[in-house]
Amino acid sequence: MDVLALILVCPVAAALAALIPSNRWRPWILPAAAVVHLILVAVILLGGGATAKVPGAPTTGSISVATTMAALPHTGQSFAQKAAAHHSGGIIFSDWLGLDPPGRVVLLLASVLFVACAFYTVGYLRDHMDHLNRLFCVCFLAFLGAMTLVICTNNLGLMWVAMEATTLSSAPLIYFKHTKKSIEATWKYLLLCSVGIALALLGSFFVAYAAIVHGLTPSLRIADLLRQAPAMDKRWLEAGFVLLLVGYGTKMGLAPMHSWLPDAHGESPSPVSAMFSGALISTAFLMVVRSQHILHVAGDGAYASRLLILLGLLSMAFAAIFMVGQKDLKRMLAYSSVEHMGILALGLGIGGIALLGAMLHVLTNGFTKGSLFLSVGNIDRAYGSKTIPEVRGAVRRLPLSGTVFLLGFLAITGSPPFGPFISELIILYGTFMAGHFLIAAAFLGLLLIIFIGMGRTVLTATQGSVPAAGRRNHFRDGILSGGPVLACFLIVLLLGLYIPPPVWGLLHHAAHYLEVKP
Amino acid sequence: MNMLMLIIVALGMICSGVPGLFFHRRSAAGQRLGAAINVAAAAVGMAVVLFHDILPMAAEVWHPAGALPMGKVALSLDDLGAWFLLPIFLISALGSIYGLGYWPQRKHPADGRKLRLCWGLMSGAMVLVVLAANSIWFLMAWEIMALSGYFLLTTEDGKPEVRQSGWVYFIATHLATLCLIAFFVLLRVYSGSFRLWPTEVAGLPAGPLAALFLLGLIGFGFKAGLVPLHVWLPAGHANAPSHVSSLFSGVMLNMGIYGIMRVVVIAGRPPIWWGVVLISAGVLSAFLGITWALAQRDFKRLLAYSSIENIGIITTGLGLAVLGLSMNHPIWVALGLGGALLHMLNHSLFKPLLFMGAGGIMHGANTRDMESLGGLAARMPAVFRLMLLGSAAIAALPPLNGFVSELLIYLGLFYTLHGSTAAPWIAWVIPVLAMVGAMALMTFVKLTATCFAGQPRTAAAAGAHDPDAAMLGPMMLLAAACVLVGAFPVLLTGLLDHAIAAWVPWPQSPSLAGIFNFWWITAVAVPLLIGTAGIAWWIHHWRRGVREKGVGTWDCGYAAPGRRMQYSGSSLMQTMAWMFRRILWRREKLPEVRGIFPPAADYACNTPDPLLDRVAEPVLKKIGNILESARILQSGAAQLYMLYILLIVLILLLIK
Amino acid sequence: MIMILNAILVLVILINLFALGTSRMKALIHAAALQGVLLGLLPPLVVKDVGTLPLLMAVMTILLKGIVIPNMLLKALRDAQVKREVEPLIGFMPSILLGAVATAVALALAGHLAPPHSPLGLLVIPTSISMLCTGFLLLTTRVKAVTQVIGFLLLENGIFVFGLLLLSAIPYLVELGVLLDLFVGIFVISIIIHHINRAFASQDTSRLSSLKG
Amino acid sequence: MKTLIAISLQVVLLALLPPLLLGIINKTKAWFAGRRGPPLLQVYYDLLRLMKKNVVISSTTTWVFLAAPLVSVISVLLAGLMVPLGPMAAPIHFTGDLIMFAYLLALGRFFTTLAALDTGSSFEGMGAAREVTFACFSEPALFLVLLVLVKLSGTPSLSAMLLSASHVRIGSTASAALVLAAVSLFVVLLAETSRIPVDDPNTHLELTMIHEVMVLDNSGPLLGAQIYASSMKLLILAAFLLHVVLPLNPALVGRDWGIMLAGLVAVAVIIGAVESLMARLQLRFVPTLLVAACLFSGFGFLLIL
Repeated sequence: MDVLALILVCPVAAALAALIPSNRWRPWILPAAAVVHLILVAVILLGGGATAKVPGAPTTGSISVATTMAALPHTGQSFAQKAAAHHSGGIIFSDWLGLDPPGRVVLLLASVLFVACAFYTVGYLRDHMDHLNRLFCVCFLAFLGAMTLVICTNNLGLMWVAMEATTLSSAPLIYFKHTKKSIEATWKYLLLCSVGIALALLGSFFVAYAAIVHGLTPSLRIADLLRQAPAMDKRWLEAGFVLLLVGYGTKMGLAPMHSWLPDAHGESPSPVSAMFSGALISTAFLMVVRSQHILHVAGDGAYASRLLILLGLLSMAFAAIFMVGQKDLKRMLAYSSVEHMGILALGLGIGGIALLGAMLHVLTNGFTKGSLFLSVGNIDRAYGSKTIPEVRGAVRRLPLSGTVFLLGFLAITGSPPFGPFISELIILYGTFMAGHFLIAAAFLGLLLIIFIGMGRTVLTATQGSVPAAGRRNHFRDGILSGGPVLACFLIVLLLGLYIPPPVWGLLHHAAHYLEVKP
Repeated sequence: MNMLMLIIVALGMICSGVPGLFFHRRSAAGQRLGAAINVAAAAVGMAVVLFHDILPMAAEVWHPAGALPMGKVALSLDDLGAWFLLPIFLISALGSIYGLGYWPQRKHPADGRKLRLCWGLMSGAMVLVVLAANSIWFLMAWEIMALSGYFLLTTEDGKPEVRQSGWVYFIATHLATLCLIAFFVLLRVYSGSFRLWPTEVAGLPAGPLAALFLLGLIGFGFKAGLVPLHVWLPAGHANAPSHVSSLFSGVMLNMGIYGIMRVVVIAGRPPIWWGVVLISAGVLSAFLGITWALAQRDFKRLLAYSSIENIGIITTGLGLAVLGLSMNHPIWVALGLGGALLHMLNHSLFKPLLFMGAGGIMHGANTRDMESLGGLAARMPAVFRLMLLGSAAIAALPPLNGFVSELLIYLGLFYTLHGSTAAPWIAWVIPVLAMVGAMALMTFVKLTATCFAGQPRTAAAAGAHDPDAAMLGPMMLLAAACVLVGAFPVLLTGLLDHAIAAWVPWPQSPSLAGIFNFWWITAVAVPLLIGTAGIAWWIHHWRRGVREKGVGTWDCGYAAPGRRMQYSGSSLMQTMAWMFRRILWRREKLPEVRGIFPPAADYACNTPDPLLDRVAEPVLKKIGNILESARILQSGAAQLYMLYILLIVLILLLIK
Repeated sequence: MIMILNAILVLVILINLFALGTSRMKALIHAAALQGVLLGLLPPLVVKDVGTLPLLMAVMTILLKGIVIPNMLLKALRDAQVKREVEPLIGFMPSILLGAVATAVALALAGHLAPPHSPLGLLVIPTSISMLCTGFLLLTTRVKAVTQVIGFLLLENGIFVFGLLLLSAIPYLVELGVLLDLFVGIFVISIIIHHINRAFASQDTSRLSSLKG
Repeated sequence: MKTLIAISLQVVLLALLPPLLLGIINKTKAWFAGRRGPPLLQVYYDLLRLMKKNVVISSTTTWVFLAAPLVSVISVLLAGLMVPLGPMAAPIHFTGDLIMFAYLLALGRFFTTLAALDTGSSFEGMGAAREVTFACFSEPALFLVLLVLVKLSGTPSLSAMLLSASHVRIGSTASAALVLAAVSLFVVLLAETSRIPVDDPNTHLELTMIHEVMVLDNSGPLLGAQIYASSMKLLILAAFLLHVVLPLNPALVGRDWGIMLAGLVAVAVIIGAVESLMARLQLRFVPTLLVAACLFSGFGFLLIL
């Protein structure tokens, strides 16, 4: 039962970390655990039993957006017809554990990203020897464990428990630096996320209750919910969806529930920020996807789409407002996360081919954010500051991190030839296909504003000459600091130029699964 | 076969800057190697393109194994594309040679390698833009071109003005890219595939077709620098290293034209209003461009604005061709498109020549301000001769190349006067073009005279000297090309006819040679050349006998005419500046002169780009302020954030 | 049976209003504790056959919500030496009124919300809604950290009450998980509050607004 | 054979006639002034004298200064070979030669102005500035005239359209258009050859002159070449004008050569008359005059649309 093993890896590693006495060697438990985690994930994802083939999900070498898009009629419904027989094909339904196709995508992202962050963290903690890092290591692993549980469970209630667990386990991570600002960030993070998550619990209850109302036996297991969805009471279902959307949307950072996000991302250590905006909020998005799936199956997808599109555009607008003239690099990246969560929500709401784009965007956005946050971490360490005008001429000061930061900015704003370009293009294509021309226009317009706002800051930070203050300490790009950055960035570039067939398989599988109406 | 070679060429160009990265930051070897690679690649590419009608050039499509997000790597080349490839190869190669003397690694250890890396990237990407037969692939190449272009413009990113101009370019190019993304996705929606360049959309209703045209026109117009989308162009060209400016002006603007040329035929026979829009945009750009050019003091800004003018002329020709398509006049098509294509090629010959000359001046006198130059003719005779020739060429004077292409466009416009369905209203363009021509002549008289004629106005100018062979060589080559094309245009008619045939959606396309007899141009040009050569010979043998030493210019009785009293460029165009003050919209600081014995007063006047200075920047500032004021939404109070959550729950619950 | 249930629910609602009205934070915490105990009594009342698990649940709930968590908060209160909630963003009288109105509306809608054949009366859903509103009121209008935590507590209680409707559906594992999360959450929060005290020399969260824009 | 004669005749006339026109103009002006004036052939004598003279060249100048007069002679000569002097087509005629014609004149202007600025004298700079500025307004006028002619004749070739212009019936709108075109062409002629009211060829206030001041530093053969070139320009444009107004008919060769010569003389006399009767315009009004010329021919074009 490899999924069980996967879930157990982190607690065990955390326990080990708690036991290791040496402050210097303890961090190495992170990469070790990360690698094991990744191997297990690889086994699960590639293992024959886990991934069932979906007919029409391209598996040959010549997959391409072009061909796939050509294969699809204008609405995504054909997904349904194609994969109807297979909707539960790839999912293990034990009582508690199960891995649905969208979950696979997020799991892959989280695991790979954590490897990068783990190695980075080793170097990072080495620079902060004065702090005791036991709590940090334990919580970081627990955090990963909780996320894995969210992804791998199939019970709405357990998902909620695990999601709240991620909040609690990551709070000490934000607080690592023990500065006034980090306290404030932690406080807001805890309060807002807990409240939001509480709403999500209520939402789950509503969904279960929607069964009772029509005299069905209530349950929180996704499979049962999907089976009963068409027969459930619409009003309670929709109310439940709203609460789930707002609840997990808070965690995901959809505007206007995003308020905790810039603070937390801005103040926490860079590897934590990377995990947050790379993996955590994607996991929250996964929860939104699951909720939307239930509604979609219940035949109420249009309602869900309206709300998702609304919140999506709203998030992009908020991000646009706060990215223009943003002086703090990490807050800027945080708002960019808000923007991209908005894009994901939009893609999910549009449906059809856009779903594929959203699934791809989960990956591309996650890895780009990872490389960006890690490179900003290096800039922060080099300059002792993460705000302009203290940070200038980063490309000269840190040739690797600075350049990756600059290119990563281009990537995240959807410039070819990087990954996000492809995913955003597919989402835009889906939007046009669905005939939402105004939405597409708004989408592009907001992208432009965001590009301008973000570009101003990034170019000021990277170009020009290095101020004297920036030269004081002797931090340079090393293996542990530069390596993970480069790795993430190369993945982003790869996703822009060549997407390995297995990955395409995952994405198509997920998109098909979500379009299914049993 | 050919395609494979071209791909190798493109990759060679893209990588030409890479070896340099591994050499020491002051060693010239990397630079030489890079230039060598670039030149070799360009030579091969040039050969393939020029002789591709000997070797068959089938549109080849590549299917590499594995999943590529952009689908098949579909590359193809038709004769129109081939025509656009020529300047890319030529200027990229010559520019990298020029760089050896102009931007030597040991003088620019900080940014030399970055420059050459992006130079290669941009050149190769432009080749790929032309080869691309799949829109995602096209977008990738396009954006690589645009972004490496940005890093080229901001080579000296230490200087604030460079960063500022680069910033404007950055916004403009991204706006263009977004338009193009929208354009291609729409095209995909209507044509059903990412294949370029489709004519499946022929049957579309007017609405979507208009959307496609406008998106394409704006997206590509930004790159081409059509007014009012030109805002990035002047400052960008002025602040870039000169050979970079020549690559931009001589080649990258063509990519915009290329795109527009492809867009207008997506629908088979275009609607009439497309042609009208193009012609209007063209004439507007030509007129405003030359007016603004005339007013510049910075000679690189002047050249940049004259690029806008030439792009305008090219677009006018293209618009005529489009009208020819929609109104079914083969002659208009042949003359309009032929003139446009030829003028584009010519512009890619004399504009780089002029920019390289400008680089030579900066190399010698180290300033971009014409008013502080003068008397360079005696000090840098080689650059003077080359710039003079370039100026004559760009002022469309026979026997040089600029004249031939403008003649074709004029002739095409004259042909709109008669024929079955004449459209005389088009002909009103002619007098405007004539005025533009006269103003172009004035502009370049101003340029050459103020920089080279008379006596040096400053010590810097007095100490100027000719640059070395690495810089002069490419310029001489370009000058020779200008004369050759000007005197023997017949050499190009074959290629031109092929290009036109590739563009026209008709089964049989009109041939230029059938409409206009290019030998007449040769017939007039050759005597002129011989005459000029004779004069040169005569001067060479006659002048030294008669020149009396120490005889100054006749000063009309005024005993001591100082050097700064020479007629300056500004005074040369003072009348025009006054007449066109509304268009120029300059910023003037008039001196306060009062009383019988007024105190010392000073007068300052500069001519920023009106649209950028008075429209674009204020608007952006305003938007920025609005967004700034919206930031209170995130005031830092957790209670407020809670309220947001509560409110959004209620709102969403109420939405039905 | 239903009678007792309803009686308890009414009591719970009254506690809400009191929580909105009082400015003395000790009293507030005690009220929350009392509410926790009352809620703890509910599950055994609801389920048909009172087995060990429901009893365990009840005990756990009473233990955590009634004793442990309140004590943690009292401790936080002690080392902060704050007695009263001063100048809330909305005064006490208005917040009571708001709470009352919300409860009234909930009760008015009870007919629509409750299922036709509900085993446990009309009162459950309105109660939980009124508790949610109370929680949000405390969270949005009070500035002292502890008060906001109690608001969060009331919010959770409201959800707990709603949970009564589908005790059969929710596995006890989940119930326990929820309780555990709540406990750990409050625990971590009280630690943070402790640090806030140390860093800002006050519990006033309105000072925590340096991160903006 | 006939064409050969015509061509050689044309070349000869083109080469020899120009100074005579200047002579006629001067004579007319003298007659108006009540003087006897210089002999008709005075300009020829002057040119010969200048050819024999030595030249003084400012040490500021470069080869451009020497080349300019000769380039302008060559360019004007070539332009002249495109305008039919008689009833025959000009030696050089092809579709589109009208554009070549205009730009050859521009070539001459380019070099003359450059040479003027080459001396570094502010006075000559002033002249150059005025020359190029006014050209910006005379060019459109010229092209509008060409528009009218092309529209009427239906061919964009100089010889063809000039010869066919004569087939227009008197009194038709076409003839009206022709008249308007002729008027604006006459203004262009005055401007291009820098006569009153645009410029005063024989004032000696440098501040007020255009062409004269540009050649201020030329001496000897160079000055001669300049004078010769400008007089040839006068001849060409006069011939152009005559073709627009006179009904020439290729059938009767002999008569037409006569008419042509008479016409040239007439034009010269008219110019002389204008110069003696009118005052020179203020410089700032010259553009207005040229714009008026544009309007004339533009209106003519409107008439025949």
